[in-house]
Amino acid sequence: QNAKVSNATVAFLMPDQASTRYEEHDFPGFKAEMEKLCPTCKVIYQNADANVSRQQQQFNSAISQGAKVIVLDPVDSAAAASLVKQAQGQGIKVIAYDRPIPDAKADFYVSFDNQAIGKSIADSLVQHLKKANVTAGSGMGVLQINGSPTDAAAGLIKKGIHEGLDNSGYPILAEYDTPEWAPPKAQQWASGQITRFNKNILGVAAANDGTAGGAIAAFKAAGMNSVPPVTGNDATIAALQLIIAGDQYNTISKPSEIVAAAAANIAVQLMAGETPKPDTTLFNTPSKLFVPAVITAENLKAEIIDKKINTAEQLCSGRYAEGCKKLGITQ
Amino acid sequence: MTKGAEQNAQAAPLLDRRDERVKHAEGIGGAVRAFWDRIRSGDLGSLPVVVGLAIIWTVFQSLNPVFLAPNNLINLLFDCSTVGVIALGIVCILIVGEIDLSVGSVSGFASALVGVLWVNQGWPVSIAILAALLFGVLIGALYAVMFNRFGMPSFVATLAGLLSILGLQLYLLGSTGSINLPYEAPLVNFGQLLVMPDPVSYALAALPGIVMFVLGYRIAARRREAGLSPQPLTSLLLRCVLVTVVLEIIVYYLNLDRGIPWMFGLFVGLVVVMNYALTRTKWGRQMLAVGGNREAARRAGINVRFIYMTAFMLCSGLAAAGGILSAARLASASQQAGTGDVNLNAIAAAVIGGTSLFGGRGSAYSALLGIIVIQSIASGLTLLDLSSSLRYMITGAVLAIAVIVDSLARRSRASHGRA
Amino acid sequence: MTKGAEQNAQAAPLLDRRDERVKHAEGIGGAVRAFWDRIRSGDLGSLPVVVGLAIIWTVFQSLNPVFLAPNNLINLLFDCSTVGVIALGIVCILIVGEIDLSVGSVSGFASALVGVLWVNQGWPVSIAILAALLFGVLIGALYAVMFNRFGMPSFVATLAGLLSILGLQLYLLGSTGSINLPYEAPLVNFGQLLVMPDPVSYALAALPGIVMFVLGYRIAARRREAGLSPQPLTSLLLRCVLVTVVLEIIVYYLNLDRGIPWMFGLFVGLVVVMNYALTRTKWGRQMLAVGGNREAARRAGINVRFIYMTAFMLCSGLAAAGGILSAARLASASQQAGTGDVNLNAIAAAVIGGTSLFGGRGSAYSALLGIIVIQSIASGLTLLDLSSSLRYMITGAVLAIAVIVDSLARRSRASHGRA
Amino acid sequence: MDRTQEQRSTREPVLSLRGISKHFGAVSALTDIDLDVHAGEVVALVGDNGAGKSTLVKILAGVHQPSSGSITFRGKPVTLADPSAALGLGIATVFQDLALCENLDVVANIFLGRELSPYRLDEVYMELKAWTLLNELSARIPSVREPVASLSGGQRQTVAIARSLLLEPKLILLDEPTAALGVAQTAEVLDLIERVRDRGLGVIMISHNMEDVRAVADRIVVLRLGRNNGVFEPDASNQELVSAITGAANNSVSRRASRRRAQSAQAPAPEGRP
Amino acid sequence: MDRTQEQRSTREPVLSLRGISKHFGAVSALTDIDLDVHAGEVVALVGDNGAGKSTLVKILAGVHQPSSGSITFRGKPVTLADPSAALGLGIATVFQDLALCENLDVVANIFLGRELSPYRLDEVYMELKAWTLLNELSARIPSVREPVASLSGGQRQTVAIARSLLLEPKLILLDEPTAALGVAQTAEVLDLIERVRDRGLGVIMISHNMEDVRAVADRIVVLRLGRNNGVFEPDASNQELVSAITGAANNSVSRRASRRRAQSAQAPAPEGRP
Ligand SMILES: Nc1ncnc2c1ncn2[C@@H]1O[C@H](COP(=O)(O)OP(=O)(O)OP(=O)(O)O)[C@@H](O)[C@H]1O
Ligand SMILES: Nc1ncnc2c1ncn2[C@@H]1O[C@H](COP(=O)(O)OP(=O)(O)OP(=O)(O)O)[C@@H](O)[C@H]1O
Ligand SMILES: [Mg+2]
Ligand SMILES: [Mg+2]
Repeated sequence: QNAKVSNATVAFLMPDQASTRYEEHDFPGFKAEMEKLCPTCKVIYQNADANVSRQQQQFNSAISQGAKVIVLDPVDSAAAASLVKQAQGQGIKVIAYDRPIPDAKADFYVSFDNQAIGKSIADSLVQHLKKANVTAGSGMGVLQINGSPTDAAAGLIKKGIHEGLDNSGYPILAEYDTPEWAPPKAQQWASGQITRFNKNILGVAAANDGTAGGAIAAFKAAGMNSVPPVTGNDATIAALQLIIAGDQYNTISKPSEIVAAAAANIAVQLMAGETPKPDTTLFNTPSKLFVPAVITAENLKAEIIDKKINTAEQLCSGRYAEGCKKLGITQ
Repeated sequence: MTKGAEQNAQAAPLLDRRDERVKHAEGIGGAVRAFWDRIRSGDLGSLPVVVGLAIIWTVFQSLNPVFLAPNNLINLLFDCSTVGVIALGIVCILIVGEIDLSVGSVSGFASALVGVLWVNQGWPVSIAILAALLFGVLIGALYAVMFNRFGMPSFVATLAGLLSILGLQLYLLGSTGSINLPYEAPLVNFGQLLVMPDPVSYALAALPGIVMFVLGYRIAARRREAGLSPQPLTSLLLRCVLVTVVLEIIVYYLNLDRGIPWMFGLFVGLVVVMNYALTRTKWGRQMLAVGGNREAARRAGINVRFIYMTAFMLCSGLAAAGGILSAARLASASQQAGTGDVNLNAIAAAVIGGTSLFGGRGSAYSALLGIIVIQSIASGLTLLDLSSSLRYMITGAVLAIAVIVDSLARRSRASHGRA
Repeated sequence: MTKGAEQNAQAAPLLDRRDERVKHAEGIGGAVRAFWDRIRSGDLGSLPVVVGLAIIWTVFQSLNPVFLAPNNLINLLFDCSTVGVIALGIVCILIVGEIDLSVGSVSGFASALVGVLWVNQGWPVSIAILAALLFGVLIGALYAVMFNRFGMPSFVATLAGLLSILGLQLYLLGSTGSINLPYEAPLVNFGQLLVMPDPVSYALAALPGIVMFVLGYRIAARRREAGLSPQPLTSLLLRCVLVTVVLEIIVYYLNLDRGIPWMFGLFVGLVVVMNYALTRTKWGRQMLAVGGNREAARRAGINVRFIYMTAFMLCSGLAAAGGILSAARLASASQQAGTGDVNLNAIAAAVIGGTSLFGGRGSAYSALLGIIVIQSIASGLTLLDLSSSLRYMITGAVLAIAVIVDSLARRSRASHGRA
Repeated sequence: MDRTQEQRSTREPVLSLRGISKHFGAVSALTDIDLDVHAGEVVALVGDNGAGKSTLVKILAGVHQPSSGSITFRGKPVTLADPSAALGLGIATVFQDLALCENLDVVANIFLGRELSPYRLDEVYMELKAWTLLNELSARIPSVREPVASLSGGQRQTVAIARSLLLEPKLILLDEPTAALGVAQTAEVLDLIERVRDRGLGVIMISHNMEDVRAVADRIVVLRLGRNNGVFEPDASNQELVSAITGAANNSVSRRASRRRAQSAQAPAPEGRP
Repeated sequence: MDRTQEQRSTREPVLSLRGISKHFGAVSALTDIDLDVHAGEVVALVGDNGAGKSTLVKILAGVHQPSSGSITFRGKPVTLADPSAALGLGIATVFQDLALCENLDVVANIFLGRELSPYRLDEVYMELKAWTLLNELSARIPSVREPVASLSGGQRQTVAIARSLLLEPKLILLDEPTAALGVAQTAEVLDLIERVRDRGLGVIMISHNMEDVRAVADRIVVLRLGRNNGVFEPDASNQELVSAITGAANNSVSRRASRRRAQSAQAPAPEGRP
């Protein structure tokens, strides 16, 4: 595409393993687009496993290897500021990816907004409850299960969920920051709340699919067959299957490949010395934002199967076949 | 024989009662007095941990009356079983004076393996479980080889294992992230729902007392025959009745709600078997000997390498078993399984229960006691609405309090010359 | 005196050369032969770890030539310094045979405290740093009290500390999340940019050789005077020249790029001071004695409680220092700081470097060596494009290989009767 | 011997124990022990295995606390709360289990707790002093820079004895100091005890070797099953001592002696004492 | 004694060492040691501290491997790769450092590695047997159910000796078995050695007590600085033995003896040997 851009090195630095999306969707999407735009370019991929220091190490090593553009999904948005400054001091462009870097002006920001995701999780739950004419009687309400207390992204989602729930008319009975996003912890906590509140739990707003699965397991283990609506996030196969089986209410599907491709596009433009066109400006940074989709049983086929994010075979194995039929995914 | 011994022989005292410097307890009064003496001198076994536990329970109960509700206690028992099995393995490895940092990873990988083989590949569940257990045992054997052949410190070998196996787990689940186990499967039911029918639980609760009595009676008879002091029948009876009554009350209380989980039954069964193996078999004796003084054990002709091999294999094998149980409990195998504080919790349970980190001292029951302490704290805090910062602080503080009681008792014991 | 001794006295052999069973090395040839003997019998100090390191470096360099580029090595040195300081504290606590699991939390809290006090509250940075260090030292004192007064096992006490202090850290940062340290501040520059001017670094690299020679010369003179065998001057000179040449080459190479980070200089300085304190002061001798045989140390009139107190205080204090350095390195104080693998890495560094987990054996240099091994693996792997799962697996494998070399050497040493 | 006897009657004892008892759980290791040691006097403490000798020494060294009873040292009642208290009063002890740090070398062990120039250990001086002390005890130690773990049993015992010589004590407690020593080293230690006595120090020595005991002791105190069982002069007969120790005139020692006497009646008796 | 001497000449030795050397780093603990032990013979191994006696015993027990040299046991060359190999051949050892597990009780220690009914330990029988063995050695142990850590030095030594009696060995190695024992227990152990010899077993005994050595040994082998330094008959004079051990006729023992002889010329000599 551009003669100036060849043999360049681009780094794609991802934050953690809390969901598989980075290795299963974001990086393949980025790589595919880069191969299209600049076949001779070299792409460095690293995942920091939720460790700030490791991300710094990976960032430095990307610079050592001569990266011209670094796409950074920061483990800690605040801490990333110094990385951005350091890179820009050496003439290296930084694209903030997925999570913003408010304290430093990155060269571009490509994302969906985690706080917005949190809000849509909550909104979807509230709408569902309202639609089902559930009213919060005395002592009734919803549970909120957040992500890891030491994870900045979890903090943003938590904020968003609060935004959606706080004035919804459904009080929060109890909320929990799940250490390490660990599903067993979420399960243990939810079990305790079930003992406490029993039938008064109208729904659960969980920050990702893992913790949602833990909550569902808790309800099942308490012998409840009708699980109240439980939200999720990340659209993992396991969660989609739970939705098909009717155990989970929703999840959030992020078009990661598309966003990653956009990031690749912008990276190539920056290397070529062009100025990519922003949609908007966030935190003083030219930005391109994408809207995640809330997936429920109703739109699962349309959003997941039809958009080829997952195939019917992946989802409809064994005992999910029946549910798939019901939703019209398979015949 | 000296004249003193001859004099004794005239009065025909029992073989082990010839030393006039030792006070012996006679009858029930004596037993009570001896017990009181032991309390004063701090030789209490696990009593202090139990006292610490009682304090924790009282406090949590007063803060939220749901805590001691049978339903919550039953949840507690379910949760205890998974990490408890891992802690049992840790007890084995601590007894020989080594450590295994990779139990978390092994448990996580085992759950992933069951998920992949059973759900994704469609293997029969029993084969998948066997494969996971086999994997655990093989990992343990690998550590043992590193330790025996290369003399690699177990801390480093198992740290390398922790990382590698975590990598394997991520790799195995790489494409899916987590795998749901079918809710209706017997394995998941076992981990989530299955409880003992009431008569079975009452019968099982009566068993320990009966076995204790029968064995105690037979041993007392044999000792009397051999010219050794037998345990007085009254005090034996007293203890058996006490144990039975306490257990039956607990069972009754829990049967008010769902009842005793089979999974907890499995855990306790493993503890009892392990306790038997450690205290009443040659192998167990040799484990303690190797942990206490490796060189002395070697000189006594013990196959020290074999003992380490069994200890590592048991530890990793039980870790894998714990992993399978927690997959069953969660009805899912995920990338997060076994990460986080599983390692620390399992080791801490063993240590809190009274197993020494330095080898040579420990019992299977310490895993049971320790995990109950840890899970009680976790469960109690779950019922209070706390921010995570407060939750961490309080967990730490409560843990400290639970152990201080025990430490103080041990301290007084040491100052009475019984280390 | 026996006739043998008298005969010896006639030939006037040196006091420590009277035993005819001991072979002594004479001259350079002898020194070389003695060195070869030592290699054969496996008495090699830290040589095996260095060999392991060399293997790792060669492999990584062949996989990606950027690895040994000065720029990458300088980054490596920056990264070593933060956890290295923590590992130095771990060495102290391991030497007395105890453990501190909370170094990660303490370091994280210290960085948070500096962030809050300095950036949010506007205190002078020096006071904020002092406050954080003080906090660390006080935490250590608290552990020591728990250990000395209540006899609480340090594993449990510091586990409780780990949780409580993590809670404190979350609480402190609760309202803000993370705090950015000003990028222009000297502290941040120190952690990210500041390197020694070339002349300074050359001079500092020459220092060890000179000091070694001067001290060695004076000691040799005194020994000769006292009738003890002195170290031969030639071999002393040889060693000093060797050390100086190696150091100067390293410095030259790194000065091709930015140069030696001051932060690394600080770390090495701390290591040297700690080494002096451990080997050449009464306190250090007593630390090793307490770690080797606590009861014997007590009977020798050593204030065992005081020694534990200093060990715990130093460990936590250095953990706080490491936390401040990593805040400077990151230019931010965050909720993640100190979580994750900081604990394990710090302990593993000390153990890989040769400090025993069981007390009584260890040196300050083990922290330096160990952390270089660990960070080399981490840095080497970041230069390869690997998925996380592969990275974990390879980290584990490489760690195992690095330590196996050392373990094999020790093993041969043990089989030669030098345990 | 007359000299010391005279001193003993006129002077206050350095150390005096009254009614010392010690229980370990259900076992009474010591019951109502009385003991006096005077300056310039060697008191030998003898008794069967497990008679409580080491327990008594440990109480005096501050290692154990007595369950009851009083200790008077140089006229003042004292409590020995820990070993440093005892060391501070001038009570040096060689323990039966030696109490050495196996991971440290010989020099470090000898100077443990008494290192000179605390901020800059004077290794040359300490090594010199260590060699001097060891040569005095005619020890054969290949190197003082090897960890104690590599020494032979007797070499370790010499190191432990050398340690106690470093102090300027008022009272020396020696718990079986010659048990593992060779003939030459034993002779040196006995000489040493006599020298120490002549410098006016009190010495308590424990030994199972009646020969050695009679050679240096001014008074022999017998413990049996944790109780005082008589005080003997060094010229008491072996027979007497052994019966006091074992608590019976007909004991394995006397039986063995008579058997051997009968056997070797025709064979020429080997040469007697050294 | 004539009986055994005769046996010795006609029969193959049970154990025969040729040219055994052992280096620890730069120290040669043993150099070219030759030694023969016949069935029904008690060989005493004597020598100064650090002469290498325990090292030799450890080599025979399979604890250390020799640096060079050959071992022949019952006519066949053997390598003792580890202690269980030695135990398997029928070599039982009482080590100088006892090698007990302090965390286990007396019964467990006595039966360590030789527990009966491995899947269901017969505690009653083992306790009974333990008491019997201990009584044979006239040990006074308050309880066999306490960990060995709480025993006195002599009590531990008795436990270690009791262990070696459990086996049916061909050869018993005793490394200073009576060092910490009381007079009665020592007599029992000497009796025991004689009984064992009469059952036709070979015994190697190490001791620093010339009295005991001469009482039971059929042959006395002297080591000095890791080398053979002569073989003596038990009726050799003390003088001879001590010079062979210390390597000089004028040694601390002889000096002390002559000094004492001069001192006590006027005082009545205390009664001789027990
Ligand atoms: N820490 C302890 N705990 C329990 N019992 C002990 C302890 N220390 C000593 N004893 C008991 O006290 C008694 C006396 O022991 P002590 O060591 O004083 O004997 P001793 O006279 O020194 O014997 P030996 O001559 O064998 O050294 C023994 O029966 C022993 O079992
Ligand atoms: N593991 C070892 N490492 C280094 N040197 C050793 C080791 N074991 C023994 N030695 C040395 O070998 C020599 C002989 O020791 P050994 O224990 O055999 O002496 P011993 O004759 O038994 O003396 P003792 O009468 O004191 O028991 C000693 O000088 C000792 O320092
Ligand atoms: Mg004693
Ligand atoms: Mg020896």
